[in-house]
Amino acid sequence: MTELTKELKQSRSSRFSDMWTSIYSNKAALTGLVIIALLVVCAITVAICDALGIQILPYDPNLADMDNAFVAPCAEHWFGTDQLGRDIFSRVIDGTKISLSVGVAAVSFSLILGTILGALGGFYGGKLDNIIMRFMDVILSVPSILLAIAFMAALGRGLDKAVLAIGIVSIPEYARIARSCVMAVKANDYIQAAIVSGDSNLRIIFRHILPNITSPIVVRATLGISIAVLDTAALGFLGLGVQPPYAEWGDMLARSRGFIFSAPYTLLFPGLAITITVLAFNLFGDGLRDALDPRSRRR
Amino acid sequence: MLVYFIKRLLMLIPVLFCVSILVFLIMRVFSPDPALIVLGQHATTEKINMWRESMGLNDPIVIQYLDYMKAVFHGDFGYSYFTNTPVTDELLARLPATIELSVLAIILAAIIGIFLGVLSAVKKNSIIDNLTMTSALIGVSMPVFWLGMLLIILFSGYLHWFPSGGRIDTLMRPMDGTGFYLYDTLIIGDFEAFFNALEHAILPAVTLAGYSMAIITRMTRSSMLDILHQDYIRTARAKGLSAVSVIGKHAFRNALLPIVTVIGLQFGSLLSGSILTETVFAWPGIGSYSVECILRSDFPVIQAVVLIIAVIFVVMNLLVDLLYAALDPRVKYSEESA
Amino acid sequence: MTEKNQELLLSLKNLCKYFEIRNGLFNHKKSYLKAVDNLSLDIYKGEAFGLVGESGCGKTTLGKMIAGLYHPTSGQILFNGTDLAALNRNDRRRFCRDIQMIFQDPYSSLNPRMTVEEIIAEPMIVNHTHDKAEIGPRVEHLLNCVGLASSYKNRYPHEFSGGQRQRIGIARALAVSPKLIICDEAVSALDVSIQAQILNLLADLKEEFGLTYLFIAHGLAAVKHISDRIGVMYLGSMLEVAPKESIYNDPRHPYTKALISAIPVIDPKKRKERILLTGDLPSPIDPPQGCRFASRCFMKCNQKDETQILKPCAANHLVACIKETPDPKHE
Amino acid sequence: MLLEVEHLTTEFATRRGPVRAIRDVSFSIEKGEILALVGESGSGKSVTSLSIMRLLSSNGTILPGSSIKFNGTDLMTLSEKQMRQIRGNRISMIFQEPMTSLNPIFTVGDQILESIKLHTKLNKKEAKEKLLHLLDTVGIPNPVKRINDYPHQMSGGMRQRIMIAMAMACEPELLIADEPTTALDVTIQAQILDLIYKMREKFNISVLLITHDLGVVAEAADKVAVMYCGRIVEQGTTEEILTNPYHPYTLGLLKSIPRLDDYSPRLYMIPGMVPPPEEVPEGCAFADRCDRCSEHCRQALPPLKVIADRKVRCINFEGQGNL
Amino acid sequence: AALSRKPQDNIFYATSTDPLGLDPALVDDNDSGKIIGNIYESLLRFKNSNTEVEPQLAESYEISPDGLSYTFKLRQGVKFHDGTPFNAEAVKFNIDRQMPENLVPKMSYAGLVYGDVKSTEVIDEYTVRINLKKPSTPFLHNMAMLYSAPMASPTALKKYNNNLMQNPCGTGPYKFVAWDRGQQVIVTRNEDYWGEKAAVQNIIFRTMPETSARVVALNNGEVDIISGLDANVIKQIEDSGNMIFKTDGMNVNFMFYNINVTKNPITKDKDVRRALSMAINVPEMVATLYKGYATPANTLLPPFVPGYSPDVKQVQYNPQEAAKILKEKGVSTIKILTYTGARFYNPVGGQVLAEAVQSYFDKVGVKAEVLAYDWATYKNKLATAEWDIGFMGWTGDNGDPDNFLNLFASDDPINNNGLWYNDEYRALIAKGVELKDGPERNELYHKAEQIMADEAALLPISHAQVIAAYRPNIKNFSVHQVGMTFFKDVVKE
Ligand SMILES: Nc1ncnc2c1ncn2[C@@H]1O[C@H](COP(=O)(O)OP(=O)(O)OP(=O)(O)O)[C@@H](O)[C@H]1O
Ligand SMILES: Nc1ncnc2c1ncn2[C@@H]1O[C@H](COP(=O)(O)OP(=O)(O)OP(=O)(O)O)[C@@H](O)[C@H]1O
Ligand SMILES: [Mg+2]
Ligand SMILES: [Mg+2]
Repeated sequence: MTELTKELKQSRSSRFSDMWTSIYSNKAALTGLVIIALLVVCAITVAICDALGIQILPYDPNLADMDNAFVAPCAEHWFGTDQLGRDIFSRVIDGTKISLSVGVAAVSFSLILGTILGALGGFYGGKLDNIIMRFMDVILSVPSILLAIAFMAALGRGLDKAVLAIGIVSIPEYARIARSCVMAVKANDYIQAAIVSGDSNLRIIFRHILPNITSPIVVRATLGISIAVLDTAALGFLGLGVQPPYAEWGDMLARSRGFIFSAPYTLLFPGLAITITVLAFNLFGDGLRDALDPRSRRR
Repeated sequence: MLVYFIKRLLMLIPVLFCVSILVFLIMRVFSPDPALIVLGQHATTEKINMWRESMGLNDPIVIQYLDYMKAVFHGDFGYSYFTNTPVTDELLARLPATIELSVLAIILAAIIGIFLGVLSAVKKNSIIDNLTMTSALIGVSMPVFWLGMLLIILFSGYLHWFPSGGRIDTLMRPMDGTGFYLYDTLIIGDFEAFFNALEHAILPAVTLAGYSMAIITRMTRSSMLDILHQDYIRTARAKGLSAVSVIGKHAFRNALLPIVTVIGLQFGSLLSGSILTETVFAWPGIGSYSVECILRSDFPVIQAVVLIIAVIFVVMNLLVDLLYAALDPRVKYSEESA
Repeated sequence: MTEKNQELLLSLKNLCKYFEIRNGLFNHKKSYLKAVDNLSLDIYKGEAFGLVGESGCGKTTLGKMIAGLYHPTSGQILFNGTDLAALNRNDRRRFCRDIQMIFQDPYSSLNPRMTVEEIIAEPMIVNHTHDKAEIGPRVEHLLNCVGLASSYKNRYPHEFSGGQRQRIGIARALAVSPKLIICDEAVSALDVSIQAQILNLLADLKEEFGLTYLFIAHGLAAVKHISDRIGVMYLGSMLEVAPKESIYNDPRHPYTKALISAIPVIDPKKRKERILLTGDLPSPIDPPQGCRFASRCFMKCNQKDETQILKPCAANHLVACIKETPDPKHE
Repeated sequence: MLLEVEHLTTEFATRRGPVRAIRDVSFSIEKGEILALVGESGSGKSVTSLSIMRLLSSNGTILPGSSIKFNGTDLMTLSEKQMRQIRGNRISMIFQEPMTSLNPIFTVGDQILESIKLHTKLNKKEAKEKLLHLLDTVGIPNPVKRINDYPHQMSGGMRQRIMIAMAMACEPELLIADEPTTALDVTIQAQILDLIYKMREKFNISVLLITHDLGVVAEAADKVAVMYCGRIVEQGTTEEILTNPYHPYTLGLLKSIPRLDDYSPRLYMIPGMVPPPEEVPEGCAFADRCDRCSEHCRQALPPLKVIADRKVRCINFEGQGNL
Repeated sequence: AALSRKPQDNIFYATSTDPLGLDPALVDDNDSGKIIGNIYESLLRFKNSNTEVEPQLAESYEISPDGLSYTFKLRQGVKFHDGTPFNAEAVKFNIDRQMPENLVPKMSYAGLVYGDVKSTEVIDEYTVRINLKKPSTPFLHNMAMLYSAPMASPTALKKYNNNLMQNPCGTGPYKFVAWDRGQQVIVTRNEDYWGEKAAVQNIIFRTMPETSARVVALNNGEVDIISGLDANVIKQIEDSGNMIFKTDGMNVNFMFYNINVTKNPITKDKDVRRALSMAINVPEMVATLYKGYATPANTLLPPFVPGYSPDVKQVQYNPQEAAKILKEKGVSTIKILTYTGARFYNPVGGQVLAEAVQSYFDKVGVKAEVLAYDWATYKNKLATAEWDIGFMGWTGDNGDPDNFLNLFASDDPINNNGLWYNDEYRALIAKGVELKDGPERNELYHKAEQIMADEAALLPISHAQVIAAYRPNIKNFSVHQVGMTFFKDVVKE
């Protein structure tokens, strides 16, 4: 009896544990995961402390301290200070909040819309599919960052708008993936079996198709966050990003441009922060893909 | 082939039509009124109205759109709000710089990317592979503009190897010509100027190429690995072909198909990447110009830039598809020939 | 076994399935791929009907039309007298519990995200054939029926071998107690030793549940064991239908003859002269005029004028060949 | 003796550790002979053939102690370069999947010419003549036109013919055919088998025919080796093995095949399943499915018994298998 | 023909942006002005060191006693770069082009320069008379301005469709050669110049958007002169042995309160405004932000402009008092609207400035929210959003006090951003335009300025200095208060 229950438990979780083992044994993916976890903890802690009015960062990231402008990295200011004497370390840490939230929000937005549109198109095919995909073609025919820039140039800066701009431009990505996955899944005999069993379309979509297309979409979403973080930074750099005085990495870089020779540290750390964040999501996404890759499993 | 080509070309029309509406909506409907800044510090409300009238901004939006499109078909993208010169002139004057840089970058990215990708696929899991893949991963993770600034600090700030901006030393500037300096200087045989222009182009080209190079490397590697597992590679080896011919002929030619697609798509992202790169390097192309225009809300210019890049992008994609078709005999243009 | 004393379960009348193929500029030129062309067939209650033919001749398409996966271009599918082809999708669903299907590829026919129990319970749930409380025990019962331990019900498909998966597929098909099961190459993907197991299982289940089979296969060997009657399909139409003994001992159509002679015989002493067909199956987009088989036929009668239709030639034996003069006795 | 394989053992490095795909496989082929290697999926047939060609994927190694003598030279000792002289020239190969075994972006003519050019010193014109001749031999109608076709423009049977033409390009001494007909229709299968047979007659080559279909064996082979779980369990002439199998596995296999002349309602079936390669037991791998199995079988690997020109790896075999 | 590659023949002048264009009537930006000043000339010009006027293309002028007509005697033998002779017809052509009936919207200075002109008469070939609608003291100053006033070739104007943005043609010491978009404008010596010819052959106005890049280029010797500097880079330049030129700029940078734009903002209350102004230590802030390259402003007027008075009393810095008042008034949060980029009068940019102010408010217990937008959006937001404090500035055009002070006598929120209404102030400004320069006029402006200070309509912050840096081998280099360099006399050794 105990033997049996143990066996059952194992088999139930085996899919998950397989994936976990695969990630766990992939050093790069694990590193990515750990960094992401750290970043998330940073962002959440900062946000909570902010809301409660507790100062957890060494300095207020937005408060100018004119007497201490352009202090090179030292014991008091690990990453130095900027033109207004604000502590770069505090600002970089504070910036995690923005980058992650814009990334996650934008990806969620495009993921939800894109998946729904793509899945509908892929499942029903025909005219609906044609209309949806032509619409996606329109968005796709403008390079995504350019479109985001155009949006921001017109709408003006702001957190919500950045999310919208970055989100909209990546909808087609998800729609395409969802669509091709749905079509691939649809070609499987188990869908035919479901139809023969008398399942309704809705049931087929939710019970048979969606659970089977999550892996590639989740992988894409992980990588999508990295792209969204890069895009946020690019918008910030062009002066189109998040509303100041929020510490946003791209904006910090833009402002340190004037001092690249006189105070290079002002541009080193925000840039590193972006790179590390993006790298972490890329590492994890790649690992996740390997773990979920159907080619490395089955048969 | 011709039928397929025409068909694809005709399919572009509705897409581009919708793009134009989209861009027009973004720029005209959702954007702030630029009149206040266009007219400088001596603007008055009365003058602003006059200006809006003269720009046709008081017409119904549909009329505005139709007028705009009518003009666009005649190659007229309207007038810059600021300089009051035709947008077409402004862009044409800057286009050579951007094309020169993009072409240089895509060549760089393609050659190096493919080379490294093939190398690491063939030497899978070796030190070279790990090193290449790590660099490629960092390459796709680094913001272009940051990379650019780091390169400037290193190569022009400390090492003084390359200039930090501009296209050529002014005095070497070719006096008349196409605007493609590398070409112009070569044509007149002014090698000093040619190398000067090249020197200026290297850092921005490397920066711009960085991301695409990384993507192409990764893509090449995975596509090569895919192909190397195919049955026909086993067939080729069973024939007694050497590793070089198996990889170079049988594997690479097949792997090239997805790579060509990626390179084509990268050209589009390169064009938009040039917005950031040109800004960092003060490269006088449409990229840096559009940033300038974005910052002062010169919407006719932004609108034109987005439209033009969309057209280039879409046409590039078409070319890539055609090239793909030319490279892959499996793609059929139409059933009739069969 | 005579037709007279048997109850008709399924009757296909002039069934056609044309797939539209568009090409040309703007996709305006249409041509049709005639996957199933003007095919008529009767299947009786309790029999196993074997359907053989080369790859691409339209066997699967036919099976899918009966199972409701494709809508016929024209013709009737009379199931117990009801024309399924005339029903809309919702009405057609009421017949799902009567007609089930077993698929060729055991790897793709089971949803990898569902447990075995969920998979087998699915048809019962959507067809409301059983109460919630009944479902659990019934799943275990079905698993036992197909020779699997009931403790397997909480596992996922990827934990099973191909043969075991095929059993799960069979259990799913049995769940709603169907009257007709369509087996589309149900054993082709399996190893010989496993093939035998599944064929036996299907034969046993047929006896136990009084099932009717439409058994689709490439080769004659596999069908033979399980079928009562066999139909030979070629390029979307039926060339010959007869009880299996007649097909093997007295094939009338040249294609059937070639097909039988192509079956390798295990006995090395009996290495026989083969009838080797030349060429491949012609394209179903532009099927040859007249006799479908004329282009590969070794009889060289070059029948280009008259499309051959099934005509009786002996007791319970239908054939579509000009060389076979109808047997007036059986007209 | 053209090919003598002795104690061939091949191992794959996998995530779950090393997997021995074939163990101690020995057999030999004489000139002009067709040897069939039969066994169910996963029994190691392809690995055997790839080991002979030294074309294993990078995670596979042939363990020391194995020897593959071809015309007296041990292929194991050859350098990669010397091996290339043999591949496609003296030993050539055709594969199961005609759909994927040809390079999709070169014309079939080019792909065959490549082989010819690689191993012969013919000039362009001669090579082309040879190509046309070859295509004619393998029964491709209208070869002049067909050489410019791409693989996707041909049917499965045609492609398999192209594969054969490519294999025969340099008139090899040994042809390894790995399930050449499995993916094809019965009528086409008959054509291809017939072709292989003809080639053997015409060029007097030896063939290692890999298949899981005993029917194909009966039709084509002179000798048979039966594989189960990476080992050869029985070996002998086709006639003897098919009429009088010693090993219970061979017997079961033969009995479970539907026969045209047999009208019994039930097929014989071997109980159980083939164990996955990681879980192959120490003793006889077939023990669990065998009705004659004894404790001995489970404990130690039964030795290979040699009876006249037959070999069988079973301690309980009956002298006369009754079919 | 190719440019001479001899170093002393070329002066490179690097600025941050491309000019908008090179037609004086159609532009209003400093980057265009720098070039225009060397290609074109006006009837009058500012003296080298201040904003007093002296003749240029006019040899002399007479003003009628009622102040309504100005008669100019023109210099003879002057030719435009395209060979067109300069004469009274040309003057009339240039002025008529900017009369209301011919106005195109981009002629943003036409109203300021010629707004009071009634008609222009050609008396003879070299005499021209301009009639005004009402007396205007700033008019003579206007005739020396960089924008609108310079004389362009009528032939060229006809040829290029009334638009010389890309084909400038004047009478100045340099003539146009080429404009590579985003890179440079090249001008070369006018060998037919009527006066003493320029010393250096070519001037190349390079566009280098990044301050740091300009500094590096200067220090490397790639360019000879750079402008658009901020305080942070001065030391670096001096350390490399290069020279800094600085002069007081004719501009003002100020913070203003929302008084009547939206309905009843907190800052409608004069005491709140005063308290907020009191919270900011202007001199300290200016010193840290601008590092000595801007002077704290006492009033809107730069010290060298007539009418300036050091005696105007602004609200004094007093954080305790400010905190007290603000607490009493219940002001705890405040919304600051600002622009992101740098402006001529505020080289560090509006956002940095606002953030500095924000930290001062923080010290008196007021939490300020800073909303920064690009310039266009910012301007729109001023009219539509909820806000309490904004930032703005003004660059003087002609050195007349009216040019600064009349902004706040306007009903147009585009000029009078906070919509501050004060009748007394308005009356004083209206009177000032007509008074002749002199103590009486100055006294009147003094009074007006004090009213503005008492009402705390705005808080003057700084006057940015015009800073440029140049290599030591450049001689006679100077930048005029209006922001441009006349290259005629500059020498490169
Ligand atoms: N959905 C479809 N759209 C277009 N053509 C189809 C479709 N399904 C099948 N066909 C075509 O119809 C013909 C008959 O196909 P079908 O699958 O019924 O053959 P089959 O006899 O089952 O072959 P196999 O033995 O290979 O399974 C083929 O030529 C096939 O290409
Ligand atoms: N590259 C490899 N890595 C790991 N294991 C392998 C590899 N190639 C083959 N194997 C294992 O070796 C065993 C024998 O495989 P092989 O391909 O020889 O079987 P086969 O007899 O040819 O079967 P089939 O009839 O399916 O072709 C299988 O269990 C397989 O899992
Ligand atoms: Mg089928
Ligand atoms: Mg195999």
